[in-house]
Amino acid sequence: MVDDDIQREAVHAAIEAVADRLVAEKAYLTDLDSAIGDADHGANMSRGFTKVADKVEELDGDVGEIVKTVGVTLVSEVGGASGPLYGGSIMHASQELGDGLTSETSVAFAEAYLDKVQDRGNAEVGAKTMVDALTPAVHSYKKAIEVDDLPPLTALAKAVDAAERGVQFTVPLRARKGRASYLDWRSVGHQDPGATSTLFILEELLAVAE
Amino acid sequence: MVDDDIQREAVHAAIEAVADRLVAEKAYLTDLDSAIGDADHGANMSRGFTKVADKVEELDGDVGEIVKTVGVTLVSEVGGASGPLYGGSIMHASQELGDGLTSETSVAFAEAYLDKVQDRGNAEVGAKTMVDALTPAVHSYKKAIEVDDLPPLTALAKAVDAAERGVQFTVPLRARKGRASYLDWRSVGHQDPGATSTLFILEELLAVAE
Amino acid sequence: MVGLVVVSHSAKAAEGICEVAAQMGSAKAELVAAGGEEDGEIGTSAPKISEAIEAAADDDGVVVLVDLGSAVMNAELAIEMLDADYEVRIADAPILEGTLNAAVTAAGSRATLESVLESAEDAREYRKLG
Amino acid sequence: MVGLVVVSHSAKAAEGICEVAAQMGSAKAELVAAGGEEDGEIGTSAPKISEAIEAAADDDGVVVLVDLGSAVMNAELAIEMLDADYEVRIADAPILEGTLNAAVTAAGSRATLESVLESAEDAREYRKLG
Ligand SMILES: Nc1ncnc2c1ncn2[C@@H]1O[C@H](COP(=O)(O)OP(=O)(O)O)[C@@H](O)[C@H]1O
Ligand SMILES: Nc1ncnc2c1ncn2[C@@H]1O[C@H](COP(=O)(O)OP(=O)(O)O)[C@@H](O)[C@H]1O
Ligand SMILES: [Mg+2]
Ligand SMILES: [Mg+2]
Ligand SMILES: [Mg+2]
Ligand SMILES: [Mg+2]
Repeated sequence: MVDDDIQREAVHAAIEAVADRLVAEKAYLTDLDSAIGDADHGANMSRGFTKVADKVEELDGDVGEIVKTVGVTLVSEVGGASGPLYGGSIMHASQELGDGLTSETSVAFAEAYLDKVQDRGNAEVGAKTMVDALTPAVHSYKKAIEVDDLPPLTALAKAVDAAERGVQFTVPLRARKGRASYLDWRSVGHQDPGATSTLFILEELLAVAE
Repeated sequence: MVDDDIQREAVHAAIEAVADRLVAEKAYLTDLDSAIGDADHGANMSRGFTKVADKVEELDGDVGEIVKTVGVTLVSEVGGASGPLYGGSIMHASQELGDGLTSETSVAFAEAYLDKVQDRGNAEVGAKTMVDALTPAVHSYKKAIEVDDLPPLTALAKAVDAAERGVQFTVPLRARKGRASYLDWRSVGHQDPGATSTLFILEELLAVAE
Repeated sequence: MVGLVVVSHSAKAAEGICEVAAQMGSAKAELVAAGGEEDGEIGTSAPKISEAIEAAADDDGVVVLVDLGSAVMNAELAIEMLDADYEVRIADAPILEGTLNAAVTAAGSRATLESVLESAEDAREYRKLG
Repeated sequence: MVGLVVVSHSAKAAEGICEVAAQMGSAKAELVAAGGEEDGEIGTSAPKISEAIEAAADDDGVVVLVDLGSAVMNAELAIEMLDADYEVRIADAPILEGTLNAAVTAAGSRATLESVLESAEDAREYRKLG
């Protein structure tokens, strides 16, 4: 386990990178959400993570506490489905980081996060939601670390690759959960915004880890 | 058939008497409606008929036209159930007064009015609504004139007596239509506001006729 | 496009329901709120509903969503008073949920009066939990 | 008394639904609107819902009425965050119709959390026509 300060710095850097990326992708995410939703996913994610970056700058608790604050902040800043899904699940999974960030706790975090998203949203894989990017990403990450004994960086690269496929997989699907499900067949052919923002976040985590 | 001017005057007098009575009974009707409704039947009826009295003062069309205006005015002034029920049914039944006010047209008016109230509100007798006062009143009036050949004044007195029983009959009933039906069993033991205002109107018609 | 009219006893509720429905999907349905009495009091108003129907209407007709029983009566009366040459139908549907469904369907390119009405009434089966 | 919280994506809709429900019967239910995001935008807010639940609560518990799926998620989150010592239940009911039913039941002297929840959910069967 690396030093506390180094961990804290890494988390801060990751949060900043994620916030910057989501601000940069605001228009793109909004476009995706305007096709099959209410055109606010870009605003939700960029506003939410900008507030998170502000909030977290001042914090100097341990990694678990910082990540918990990320969740709490998203929950109060983001009023759409992504608020409780991202924010509530990060809050919940932050418990797994009590011993700091290790390859074991990162797997536990990822699993707890996925569980909570599924539990909260009740979406199966194939319902055209963030779950379609998240599930293969978490499965790949866990397998890479626990079965193949790969270093976290390699595992994370596999997770990004898996999430990317998940995002592509959402395009031809009919939405069964969330706002897009109201469009029923008309949702087919459109890429899911939440799966896309999930991919962007993982890409930034990878970039920072590298 | 009496002279047009005399008819018009009689109708004007009746409308004024009804308006005065409903203004006088405003608090009472509101009390009844506050027990099993939304406490606005007094305001609805007094406001509605006050506007009717104002509007009708200026009119000098035939009786059918005046009565139609009564209905139209109630429809635009009264936003509760009593607006469409009283106003819409008066509008509809006014067609029967094309030949002026005779004992025949008055029966036709009464029947058309009852039909429209039942048609619009879908309430059977016993649902604890104005229908419970109106039905026996119209039946008594028609029978008195068409079967017993009684003079209209006597027939109207019988109608008032029947409506009075109808009002009493609503007290022990459970409401099945209108707002009061939400209270279900808790509506038992309360007198229906709309049946009561129906009685008051008939009482005034009788008083003016006398 | 099939027009939609939302009739609630509360002007705020009718407008708010239209707000939520206006956010469904990219294509926009024609949504008109007709809540409260003429003077804004709690209640419904047949003339106000008539106006809203006319504002929402084109040749494809209008579907009316209502909250309570007396809203149904005033909506029926409004329809009779209009005597329009397009069809107007009242949906037997929960008002908010029916409006959302209907808005999405009405914005679709193959919408008909029947399909919009049906989707509004399908909202009766809509479950929120589990 | 069982408290009621109305959670809609629109602040106006939540307030308007409370207005309509406040007119049902003479006894008054405890009704709190929790519509929109913190800043009034269309959406829902877990912290806002938590506050509304606390404002509506007493020992008999709280029933929460919601409009869309993400309102359910935020309501669940709000309940978890509160971790209250009274019961809070989300009704699987159409929001306006369920609130009216629940308000009437909650105002009754023999109301329980179960009976209020059940009456809210009975609103799924409520038909407006015929
Ligand atoms: N029940 C659900 N389970 C998982 N993900 C969901 C669910 N509902 C919505 N989402 C995700 O949330 C995204 C939309 O987020 P956002 O636009 O911020 O919220 P809203 O739909 O409330 O406006 C969708 O693209 C989808 O990935
Ligand atoms: N479906 C109906 N059929 C017949 N009469 C009805 C019906 N619904 C309500 N009423 C009558 O209307 C009266 C209430 O009128 P009012 O208080 O003016 O309207 P609201 O109930 O909309 O506030 C009731 O007392 C009842 O007599
Ligand atoms: Mg959205
Ligand atoms: Mg949204
Ligand atoms: Mg009333
Ligand atoms: Mg009223």
